[in-house]
Amino acid sequence: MEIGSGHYLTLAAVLFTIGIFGIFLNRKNVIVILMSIELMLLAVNINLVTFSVFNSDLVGQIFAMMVLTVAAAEAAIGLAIIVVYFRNRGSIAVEDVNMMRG
Amino acid sequence: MSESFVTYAPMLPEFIIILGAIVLLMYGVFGSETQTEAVNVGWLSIIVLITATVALLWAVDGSQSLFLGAFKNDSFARFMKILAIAGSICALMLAFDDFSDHGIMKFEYPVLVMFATAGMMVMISAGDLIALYIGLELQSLALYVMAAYRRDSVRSSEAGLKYFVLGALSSGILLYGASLLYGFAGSTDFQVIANAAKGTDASVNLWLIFGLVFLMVGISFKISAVPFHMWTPDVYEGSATPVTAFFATAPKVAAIALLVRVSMSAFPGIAPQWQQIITFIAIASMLFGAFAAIGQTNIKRLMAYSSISNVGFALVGLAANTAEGVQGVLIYMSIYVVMTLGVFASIVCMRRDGQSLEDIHELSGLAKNNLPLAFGLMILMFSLAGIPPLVGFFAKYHVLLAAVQAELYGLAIFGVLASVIGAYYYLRIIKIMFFDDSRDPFQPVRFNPGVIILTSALLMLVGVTILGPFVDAALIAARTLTL
Amino acid sequence: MGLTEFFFYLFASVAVLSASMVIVARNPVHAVLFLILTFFNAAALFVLLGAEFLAMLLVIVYVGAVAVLFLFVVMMLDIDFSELRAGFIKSAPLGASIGTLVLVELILVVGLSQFPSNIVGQPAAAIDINLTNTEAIGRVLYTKYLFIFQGAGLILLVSMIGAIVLTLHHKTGVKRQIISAQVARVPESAIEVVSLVPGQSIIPSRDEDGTA
Amino acid sequence: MMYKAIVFLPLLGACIAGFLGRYITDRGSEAISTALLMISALLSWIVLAQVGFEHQTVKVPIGRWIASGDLEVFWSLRIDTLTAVMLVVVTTVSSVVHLYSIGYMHGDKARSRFFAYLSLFTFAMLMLVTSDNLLQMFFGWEGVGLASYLLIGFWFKKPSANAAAMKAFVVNRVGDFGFAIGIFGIFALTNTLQFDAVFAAVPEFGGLTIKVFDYNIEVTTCICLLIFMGAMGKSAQFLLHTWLPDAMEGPTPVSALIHAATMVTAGVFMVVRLSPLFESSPISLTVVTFVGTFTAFFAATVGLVQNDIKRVIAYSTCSQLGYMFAACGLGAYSVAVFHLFTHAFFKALLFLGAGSVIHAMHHEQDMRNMGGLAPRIRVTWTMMLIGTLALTGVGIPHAIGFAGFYSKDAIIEAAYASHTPFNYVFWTLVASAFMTSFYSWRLIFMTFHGKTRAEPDIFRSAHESPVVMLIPLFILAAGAILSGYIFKDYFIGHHYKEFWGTAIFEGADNHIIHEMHEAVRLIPWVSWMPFVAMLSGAWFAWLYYIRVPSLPAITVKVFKPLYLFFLNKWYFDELYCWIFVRPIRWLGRFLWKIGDGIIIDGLGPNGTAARVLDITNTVVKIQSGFVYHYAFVMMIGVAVITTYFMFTSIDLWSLGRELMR
Amino acid sequence: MIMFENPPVLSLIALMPLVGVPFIMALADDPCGHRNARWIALFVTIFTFVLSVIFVWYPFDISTSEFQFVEEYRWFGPFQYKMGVDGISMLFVILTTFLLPLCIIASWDSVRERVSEYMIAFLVLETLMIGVFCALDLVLFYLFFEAGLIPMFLIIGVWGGKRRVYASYKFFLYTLFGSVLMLLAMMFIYWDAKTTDIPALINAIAQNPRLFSSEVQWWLWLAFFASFAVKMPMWPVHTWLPDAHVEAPTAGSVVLAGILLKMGGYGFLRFSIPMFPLASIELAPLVFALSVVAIIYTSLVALAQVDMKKLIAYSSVAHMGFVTMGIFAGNSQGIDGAIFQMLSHGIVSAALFLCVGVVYDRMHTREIAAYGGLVNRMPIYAFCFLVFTMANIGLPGTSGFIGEFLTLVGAFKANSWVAVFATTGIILSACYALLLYRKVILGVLEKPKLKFISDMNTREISIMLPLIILTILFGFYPSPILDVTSASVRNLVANFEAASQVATVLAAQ
Repeated sequence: MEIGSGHYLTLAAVLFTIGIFGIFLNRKNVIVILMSIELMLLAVNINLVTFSVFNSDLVGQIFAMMVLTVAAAEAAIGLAIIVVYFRNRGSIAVEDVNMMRG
Repeated sequence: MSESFVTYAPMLPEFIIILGAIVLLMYGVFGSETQTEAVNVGWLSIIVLITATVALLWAVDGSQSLFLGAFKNDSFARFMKILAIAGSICALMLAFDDFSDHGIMKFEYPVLVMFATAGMMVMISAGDLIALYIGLELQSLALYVMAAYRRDSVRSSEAGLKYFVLGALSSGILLYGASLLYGFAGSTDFQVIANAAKGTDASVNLWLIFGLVFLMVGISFKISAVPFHMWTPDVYEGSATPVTAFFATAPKVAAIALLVRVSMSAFPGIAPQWQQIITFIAIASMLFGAFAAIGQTNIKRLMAYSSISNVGFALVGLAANTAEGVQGVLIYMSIYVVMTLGVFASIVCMRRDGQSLEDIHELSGLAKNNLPLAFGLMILMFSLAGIPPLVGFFAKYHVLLAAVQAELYGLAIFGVLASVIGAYYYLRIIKIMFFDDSRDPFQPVRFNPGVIILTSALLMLVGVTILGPFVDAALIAARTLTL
Repeated sequence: MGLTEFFFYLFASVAVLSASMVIVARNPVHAVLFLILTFFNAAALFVLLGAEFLAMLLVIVYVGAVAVLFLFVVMMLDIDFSELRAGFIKSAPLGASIGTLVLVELILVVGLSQFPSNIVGQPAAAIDINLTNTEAIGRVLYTKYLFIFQGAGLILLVSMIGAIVLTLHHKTGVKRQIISAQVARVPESAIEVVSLVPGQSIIPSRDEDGTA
Repeated sequence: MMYKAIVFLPLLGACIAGFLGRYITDRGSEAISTALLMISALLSWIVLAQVGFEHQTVKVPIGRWIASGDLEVFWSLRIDTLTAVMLVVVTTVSSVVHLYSIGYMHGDKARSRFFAYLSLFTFAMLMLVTSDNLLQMFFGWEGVGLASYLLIGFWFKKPSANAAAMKAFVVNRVGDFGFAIGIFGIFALTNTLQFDAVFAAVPEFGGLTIKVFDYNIEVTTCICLLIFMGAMGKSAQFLLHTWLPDAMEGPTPVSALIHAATMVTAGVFMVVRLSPLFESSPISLTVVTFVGTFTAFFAATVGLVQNDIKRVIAYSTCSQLGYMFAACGLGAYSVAVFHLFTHAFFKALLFLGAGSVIHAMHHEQDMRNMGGLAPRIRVTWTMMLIGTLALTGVGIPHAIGFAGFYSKDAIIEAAYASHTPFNYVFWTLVASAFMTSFYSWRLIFMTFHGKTRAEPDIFRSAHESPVVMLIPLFILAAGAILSGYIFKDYFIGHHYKEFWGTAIFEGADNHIIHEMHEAVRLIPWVSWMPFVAMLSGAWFAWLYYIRVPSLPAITVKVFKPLYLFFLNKWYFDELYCWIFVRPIRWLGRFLWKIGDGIIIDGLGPNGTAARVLDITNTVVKIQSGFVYHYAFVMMIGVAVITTYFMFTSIDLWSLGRELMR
Repeated sequence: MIMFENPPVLSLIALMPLVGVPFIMALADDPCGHRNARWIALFVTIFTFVLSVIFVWYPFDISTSEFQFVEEYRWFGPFQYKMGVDGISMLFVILTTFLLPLCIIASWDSVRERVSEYMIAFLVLETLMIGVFCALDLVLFYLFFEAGLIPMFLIIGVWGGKRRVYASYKFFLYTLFGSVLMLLAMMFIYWDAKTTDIPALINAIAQNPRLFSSEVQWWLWLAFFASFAVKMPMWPVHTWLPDAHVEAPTAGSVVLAGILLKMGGYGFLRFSIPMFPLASIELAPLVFALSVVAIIYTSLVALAQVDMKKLIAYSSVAHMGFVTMGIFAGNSQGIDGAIFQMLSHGIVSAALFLCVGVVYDRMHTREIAAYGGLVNRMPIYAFCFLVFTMANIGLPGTSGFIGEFLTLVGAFKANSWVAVFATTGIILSACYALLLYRKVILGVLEKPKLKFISDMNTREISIMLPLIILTILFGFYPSPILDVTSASVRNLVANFEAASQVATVLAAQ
């Protein structure tokens, strides 16, 4: 069986789902959630590149570049927030992040 | 040179804001690091924003499209941009005194607000998935930072953390949807997507449908529509009050504008599908917001649920998928912004012994020792509850009118039911202010919040006589998307 | 099975496995390392697809910057790993089923639905086979997509400002090197000539910036 | 002008006494209102002469009242013979009662108010009898009800008086319920409430029937019965009689005026006034006869054993009204009105006489505490005697007698002539006549004769009433003696048709007056029967209360259950309490606490509010504060929406087929 | 020039009370300021009343059923500001302007806290109430209709009794709930008929009763019904009324009973009957059933009350039952009677609440058991109470009778059994009203606290006097009301009958 777009897209779907799982099945620490988000964005990138190649249209790759850029920026902000939070709370365990509720 | 300048004239407001932001950033970095200096930066940024508004109003007319359709300038965009900028300005004004009191007034704050505003303007004008994403992220990243802005406060940093995590998740979902749409249409341009959707049998094409769903979910998060609203109460509660005021107004306007533009211009061919989604989240938001708000004692949290409910109402207009519906959304959001700013300005005024108070029972008996403030807040609350002749009624009226016209009777009935339930908690605040025994008076109302409360309450009270031109403008703006 | 297939399945399976390890690993440092592995495999897949530039970008940006940033923070925060609670939340079965449902649906999308072969109109930036991937990207990125390129720049600026606003501390009571102050030192201000009387003690006087 | 004067002078008097009473002193109020009424009475007699003997039927328009669509009602006065007779009765009795009250109410602080009420009552009564349409009649009808309410409750400090006043009003309202519906019915059928127009229209709907619970009933019957219900209420007929004895809580002049002479006879007046309607419905006439007859009997039985002097007379009134209705039911309207006319005199006389006794006894009303009063209050005794003679119908058949003799015997004779089944009306009325005689004489004997049972000092201080109270008695006594003899020819005699003119309508088959005269002429014992009943009643009373005073106690012992049954008024008050008052009170509480409180509020606003709070609590719990829950909810949202579209928008079957291919 | 030919009298009258607001706002919060606030409010309301009599009542042309004094300005979008009165609404305007000065006087001494706000609330309320009766545009009507909730909510909540919070919430949310459904129906009408102009709609439907199809009418009717039934209030959505009445200050009860309840009946006459005639015919049995239940049920409940105001409140519900019954009888007696009953009830129940207020001001309790024998020390009061009790009972010669009689006659023509059951109301009303009178007024003055209670003062008498005069005047001479309404009612009935013929034809098909 030739490797078609479907293979790549399915891979992307699996990675995306793993990313989602990482967010709501994890109770270790917040950084893992950040990594899960990176996984999701990676899945998106695979999608975009796949489409770009199979449609022979560069826009997808441009888009993927933007996603990469933003992902980097997001990681920076996210980690900054985690650092701030850790300074205040002394913990980044997911279950400790529930001062506000109701 | 002059030719290209004219070509890019529609982007003038964005240029002004971004350039202003960078210049002020420099000014701040190289200036002295005092609170006064930061306030000066703040006032300067307000001037920049006002200049941008003037540019927006006077630079260009009609509809233009730049960068292969990635940037659209039309009266819809102008309407929403003015609204967003107005929200930003007022939210900034509220910040000066409050942040100074807490010793956290820094020049970065106005700069971030300006960048966020620029992001919103890109969102509002977006005609392309990439531009949409860029605008959204430019705004969001600034907002994440602002949520955690009171970095010595656990609540604030928790708010930032929650907002960031969930926001990132939602942009992931949005991007996945965007990628599916790109795969489906082979382009990120809304127009191309619309054409592609028109050509295929929408009911069979999962690419399109899933792309639509994921994209809408991503945007729904930004407008905090149920069930993607979960961050809202915590973030509103945890953030500093001026930041919350900002969250509740400008970004919502931008995200709603984005949702409207995407729905109307990228998916006209599969309107029944997205109407179903919008209807669902509209009903869920209206009811959930109303129900949950009843249980709140923290006024910011209450306003968070209130904003969820209000967004549900705004979406009612969108669900109608007509020019009148979009007009309704525009009117609703404008009035909502004015009311919300007034309420948050009042919350900023809830100070006693230098302490900011957030429990609604602190308002107890306010009418006895600060009647003007209580009266203003009462007007705003009745307006939020949608009681005529206050202008809030016309907001609900227009969206429900559109729903009735589109024969979405079920939606309209849920809407009015939610408005009755919602009236309960607005009344509760009035009850606490007017019927209960009084507590010690608050500190005197300061200039900035005072002006905002006065203006918004006055607009709600007498707005009924001057709505005419405004409603007409909204209709013109709405028509640019639907025609 | 051809070479392409082999490599695809190799990279894909490693990517999936390491991605799974990211979320199940007890130690966050391990998780970061698995994340890096995932990115490498993804980069390899991009190469398979013919998107070399992006593959490089992925390695450089992600592995070189982002993942290292992660590691840095993980180390910096000095988390007590023994306190980290392993495992999943109580409602895991429900969560897993919802996740699986989404996965199945996503696969249905790519698997069942037809890939739309008849794209309406011309692509906005058709791939020219005569150009290398990098060159092709370069040609459109700074022309047609200047707007978003600039936007991305702004995003980076904002994230920079944001990170600084949030984390930069001007702690008082901490000795900090102020070069301008050091350079500006002159003997008059720095040296105090004291005539000592034998048997008397010197009581040091502190100046404003804390230097004795 | 004269007619208006008759009607409105009392109103003027009421207003002056009521509103200006505090400025013109009580004496002024008394004088003015009494004088105005006397003028009114004088004019009434003139009117009677004009109308009754010179046959002038007059209609006096006053003004428009209600105009709505095709409903038009005018204030106007209709003066025909019937009205004239009533005018005379009302104004005469009223003016003597006014006069009497000056003496009787002497010393009461609120005399102005009393006279205002009296005059107000007279005005309402006059509006009733002069009305030209049903609605104005209803106005007067309720107006007298109001006045009655006010007067019964005049001594508002007495709880029993207040209760009695309310009872009178409410029970009358029950009757009015029927009356009102009857009016609606008449309007619905004829589109008018004007008497002449209604009567003219009667033949048109005579045959119509309506279905009531599977029975086809003629509309006229329905309407007549409903209207008669009103008459039953006002005239205290059986089932709706309970208020009348209680009404004796009011001052005695009130009892004389309202609860003997005038208001209670309004029912009779109404039936006579609506004779064209009743004539067209034989069934309802039968009902009227039955109710009247039964009331005559029933009230008499109760009257036998009562001890309160006023209550005896009250039951007597009730009984006599039964006679009148019996006459109406038989078609002998003129006889009924005749009895009404004479009865007004002697019953008012009896009441005022009783008032005189009570006055003398310092407001003692229980006959068991009286006796032997005759020598001390000789005039009163004489007057009471005259009243009793008139009431019991003393007279020699075919010769001469007191007023009651002419009128009551005529009713009994008409009853004989009417050929009801088993002649039940005749025999019942004769029996009632016997009892009437018994209790009337019992009253006289217990009050005035034998050894006194009063407290010695009260007995010693018993004194004759002042002249101002005695003059009315004389006037009424004259009426009680003479009115029968003078007017019998006009009212029921051979000239009755000329006298009544069009005021009374008799159906084509109604020859009751003629037959009555025939029966008297042909069957002598018919006219002797009431005579015998009257005499034997009197003899038994003498036997029981003068000759063998121990006999009553023995009789009571022998017939204990029957005695208690009569004494407790056939247990009607208790019965009504059980079947109406208590259930309604219970129902009211039930509907309030359970119906409104638990069911309506519980399911409605309060229930909704509680459910809303439940939902709120659930909803708030979802907001757990954990990021992964939030993400989870978002994913559920995504999953729900996508799954929804999987199942709705997309044809899974065709997709599946495609996959197989 | 146009202004002088057709002066905007209705707007003038409606806005007149607002003129007083800034003046009162400017006053200080001290006894002197309070006194001035009262005087300004009184002056303004009396002036409004005088204006309404001179400019509306006097020149009103009773021979036409057309709307008069019509003002029309474009507002925004499709909305217009259109005011006007016809025979049905004109008297309600007068009733409103008439009762408000009395309310102000009634609150003269009893309101001591936040006097200025209180007076402002009443002035605003007056404007809104007048607006409701004058509005000739659906949206404008709704605007005034709903806006009235705000001042009333505050009046109950701020100046009310112990359970004022519960009562004010119940009042507000209940009525809001009803009227939002009406709002939806109004929107539908706008889209379907392309206008919100009330006269235009009425005329169009008179021309063609099937302008809205039967089914649509059904739904629209129900939506409007939801609003008006709550406002009336009809059984079983009446429970807010007793609570609101009990907790409201006296003047609040007066306005509530005197005017606000009438908006429901007015709404039926203005909208349900002329705009949805087919549905009105079809659903009249429902209204009849609810009315009859209301009359009997609430009368029985009134019997069981221990609170004076609550008793009167329940009696109001019963009386409103006559109104709804009369309206849906659909003939001129029924509708004339309903209007008359509303006006009469506006006077009588207002007066009864004022009467309760008189003793409440003295004793600060409304419990029936706390009183008894008041006539001994308060003869004038007893007289006033008597007059209004009798009017409440519907004694002929008082205004209460005409309304009850006409509605019953109308109902009898429409459905005899309904009238029969409803007529039991006259028995029950006598029971509860006289019971109240007996327990409060009659008897011996035994309660020690009552020993020094004083009779009504001049101020109180001056409130009662006009009410007594009107009660009795209208009882004997109802023409001032019936003549005004007749032309409009005739027109209404004619249209309704034409529609019922259409309905018959439809049913036959």
